[in-house]
Amino acid sequence: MTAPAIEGWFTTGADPALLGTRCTTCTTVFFPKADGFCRNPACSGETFEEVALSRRGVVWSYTDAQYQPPPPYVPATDPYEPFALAAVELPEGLVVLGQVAQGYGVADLRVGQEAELVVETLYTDETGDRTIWRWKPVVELGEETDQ
Amino acid sequence: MTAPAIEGWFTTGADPALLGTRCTTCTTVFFPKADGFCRNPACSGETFEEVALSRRGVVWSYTDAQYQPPPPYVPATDPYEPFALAAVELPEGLVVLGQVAQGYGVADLRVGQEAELVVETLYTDETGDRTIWRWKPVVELGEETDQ
Amino acid sequence: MSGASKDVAVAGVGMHPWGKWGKSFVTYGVHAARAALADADVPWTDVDLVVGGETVRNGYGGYVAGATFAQALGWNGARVATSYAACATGAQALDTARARILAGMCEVALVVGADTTPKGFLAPNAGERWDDPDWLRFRLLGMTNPAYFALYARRRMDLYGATQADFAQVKVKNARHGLHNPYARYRKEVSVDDVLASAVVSDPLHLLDICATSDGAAAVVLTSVDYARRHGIGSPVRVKAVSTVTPTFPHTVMDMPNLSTDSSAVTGVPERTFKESIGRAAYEEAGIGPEDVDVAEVYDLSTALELDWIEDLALCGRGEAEALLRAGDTTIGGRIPVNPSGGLACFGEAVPAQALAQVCELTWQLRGQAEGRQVEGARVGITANQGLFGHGSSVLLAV
Amino acid sequence: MSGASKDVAVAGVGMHPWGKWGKSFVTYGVHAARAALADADVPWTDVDLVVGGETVRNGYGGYVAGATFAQALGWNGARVATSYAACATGAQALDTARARILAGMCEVALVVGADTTPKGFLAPNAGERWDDPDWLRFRLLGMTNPAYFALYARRRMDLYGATQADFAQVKVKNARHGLHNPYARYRKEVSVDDVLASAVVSDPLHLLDICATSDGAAAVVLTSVDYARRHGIGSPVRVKAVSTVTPTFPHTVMDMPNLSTDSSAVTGVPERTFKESIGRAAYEEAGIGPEDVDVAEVYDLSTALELDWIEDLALCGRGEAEALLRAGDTTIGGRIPVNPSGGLACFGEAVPAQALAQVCELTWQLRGQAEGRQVEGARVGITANQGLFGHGSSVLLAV
Ligand SMILES: [Zn+2]
Ligand SMILES: [Zn+2]
Repeated sequence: MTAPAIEGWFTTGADPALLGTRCTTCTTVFFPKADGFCRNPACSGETFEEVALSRRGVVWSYTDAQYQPPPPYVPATDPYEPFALAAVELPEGLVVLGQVAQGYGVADLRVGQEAELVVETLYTDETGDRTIWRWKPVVELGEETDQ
Repeated sequence: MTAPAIEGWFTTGADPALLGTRCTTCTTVFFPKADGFCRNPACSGETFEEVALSRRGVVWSYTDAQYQPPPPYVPATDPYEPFALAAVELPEGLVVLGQVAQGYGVADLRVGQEAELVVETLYTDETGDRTIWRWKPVVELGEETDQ
Repeated sequence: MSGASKDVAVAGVGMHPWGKWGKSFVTYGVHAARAALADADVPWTDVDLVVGGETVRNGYGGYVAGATFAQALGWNGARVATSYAACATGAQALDTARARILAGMCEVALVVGADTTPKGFLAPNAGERWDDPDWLRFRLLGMTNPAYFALYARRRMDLYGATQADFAQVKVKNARHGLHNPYARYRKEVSVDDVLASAVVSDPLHLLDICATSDGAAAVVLTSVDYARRHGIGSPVRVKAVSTVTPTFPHTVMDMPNLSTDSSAVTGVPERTFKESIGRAAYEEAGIGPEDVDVAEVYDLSTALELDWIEDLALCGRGEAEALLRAGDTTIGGRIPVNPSGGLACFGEAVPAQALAQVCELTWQLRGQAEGRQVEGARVGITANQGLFGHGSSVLLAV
Repeated sequence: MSGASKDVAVAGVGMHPWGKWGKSFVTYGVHAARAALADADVPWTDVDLVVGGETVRNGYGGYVAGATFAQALGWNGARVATSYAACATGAQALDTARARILAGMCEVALVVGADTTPKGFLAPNAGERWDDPDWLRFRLLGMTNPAYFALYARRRMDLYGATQADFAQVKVKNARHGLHNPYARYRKEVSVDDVLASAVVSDPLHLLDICATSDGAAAVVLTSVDYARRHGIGSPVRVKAVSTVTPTFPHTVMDMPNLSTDSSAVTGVPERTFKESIGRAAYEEAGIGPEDVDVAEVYDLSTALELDWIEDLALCGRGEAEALLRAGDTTIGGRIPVNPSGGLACFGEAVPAQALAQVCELTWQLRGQAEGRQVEGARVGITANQGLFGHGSSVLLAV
């Protein structure tokens, strides 16, 4: 059975999106979801509504993991295969980290470039595939290649 | 094979004794062994010699453990059997905790009473008996009973 | 430095009810912080220092409690600090805030302590640690916390003629004190027979002689006396002293989690025991004596320890606490009420919050707001507690 | 409060050499403490406050580091405190001591930080912790510490034209600086080619761009200026400022170990980033500007981070640090030498000791005692570091 690696952080349909919360008092958006108290110091709000974040943003920076990270990271393959990471700034005014979509590496990235959210398999355990959000570089028209 | 539950803290011969250290500068005695730096604030000594402590002292206070202590305590028996504990003041001017010798309980103890060090089995593991120091009440002449 | 200029004002206090709520310590802490800010009528954005009492059992967020609370309340650019001192943590955090205010480095400080405690016995972390006394005392001796409390209790019996019924009477008194305290976890009368009928944990102490562990939180807003005045608080409760002294070598009283004491053979025994020196330092710093104290909140990890503390704080002579207790002097309405909040007996222990909860209670007492448990006319209050490894604290408050 | 009265004196400093010695952090800490006391020519029995920098990986003794050091040096009845603030721990401990001195609550304070570090990658404790970002970043993203450093490095490349050779040059410079530092762990020249030939850990950073973890200790004796004068220290190095500010919401720069930043959509972006505000607060408190700084010790967790810090401290404009580096301005003998000690590149990181080690180095520099690495005529020095969870610090020293 395919299931998210973490519950309630993103949707998994055709146009997947991150799920945050919005303070009903000051409208500030939080991801991961805030609960309890609003973290805007000028706001004493304590109620939040779920909100799907924009699926596209702009690359703030990027890197990769050339060595296998230590646990609790669960390697997807044996032997280990390096993957790229990106921090992407969304129109909501926040930056969200994510792994980069399969098939893309740091050579495909650039600060300021557009990226789009996709959902892919992070690792597979005894119950099936565990999925995660990832950032996929938006390649300009004419440069598109088949991944 | 019988061996101490902790290395170098006590001797195990006919007249067992706790092993401490004595600062060679100010002669203050420490148990457990001090090393590195003397803890007398007026002394800057850094060398120590091993010293056997007095085998007899005076009960400072006492209690028992009516419930099985949590790990890393290793129960000696299953089901658990309560044991007594005593803090004994030695002529060296320090108080040392210990379990009370087998066969004695809080009813046999009194603040100010004399106690003597014995070595008994704390628990038994796959390599054999693990021994520990214990305090045995010194019963006045005529009251001695065979333990 | 003149007496007056050493004061800081307690502008607000707040708590989260003690209990087992199953929530994060952050939730409790922010709740208490907001309550204290509301009590002080100070906006969060005025706070220029946040001091957190660390909790060591709640992941990284607990290690950096000050920053965790500051972030949860909303980063406002304030200075931040996190203190740890075992059971004295809250008082240390308070002292850190006080020092910065007195140094002119800060005007409004928020001090917060909160804990989420695991169920069951407090036991050391997993793993073999042959150089850690806190591990060795379990491994070599099976020495639990109640066993240490029991050593102190037994000494009172053998030296001063205390009885198990006396210890039980402390519980009876504190249970009655806490009946109307909305922050207390246990609000139920207890009889001497109830205590004596509960299981003996470590002779001579019964289950009901020993405090539980709880989730809980407490917060204090400290300000300069100047800020309080400008803010319309003319005669605030004032912190007159915070004692955070360490022992003087040789420390000759058996202390949890040690297996032995220092030796006094070479240097002689210090004039005062460590616990006596804690209160003494507070009195000296405040220029206030034990005879001026109207109310005390002391750390009753066990019933018998309350009796020790009464003497350690010089509220009576050594060996006289049972007489005080029996005469009703330590009950609300008596000469020197002790633990009008209900104490740990009614709260259970929440390490980083406890010393601050004592300050909250005394603040309510000195303001005359301790509904249902008010010590009439209280103007001077003192707290006391002791942590592991040479930590202890005493806070002296006056209005 | 006048400028002069906000000063405290650095009466003595001391360190234990950094390395992997396999001993207890207590041994390192006491060694450093005794060295600092000897440097100050102050007897331990004069110390009336001990502040420990907490280490969270060394059992209970590490949680109560202040008390652990006080006991190891011999209980002398001093006040005690323990601070934790991740990488800023040492500076927080220093500030706690400074505040008590400025408040008139203490004359001689001993501040100690020491660590024994585990081998290998720094990874979170065992267990599943689905509400702890420090656990989630590994589990969901495989985001290690070097990966965060690499994000910052890559931004310099894409925005300011930095190259991997520039980053390597920082390492070359710092390795040369540390050659004659008796406390440094690595004392060996490194070439740009050495760095570029080392394995890439997280693009664009090579193994030699990233600092190791070390055992180490540093200690500082702080006194009132009055005590220093009475003690015959006429013109001591003075602590002019300690900045321990938190971020201002929204904190919009991606910060270890978070998975995201705050949103700026509602409130707008603050005037300064968190790291810019750290230095700014120190300059404001000291009444000293970046143009007055002669030498800086900054937290080079990676080579590229040193370049960020130079700009964050306003020692040059944004995006200009590579030009400074290439011109040799940040080398000893240049306009504004950075990390004359050799920095983390030569020391490796020992969390609770690091911020104090920076103060030790600047003290030697400002006294003219930094043999083999002296910044000639240095009179003003600044430090900077950043911890997790909104912690950071900057200490400004002057003679
Ligand atoms: Zn809001
Ligand atoms: Zn000595």
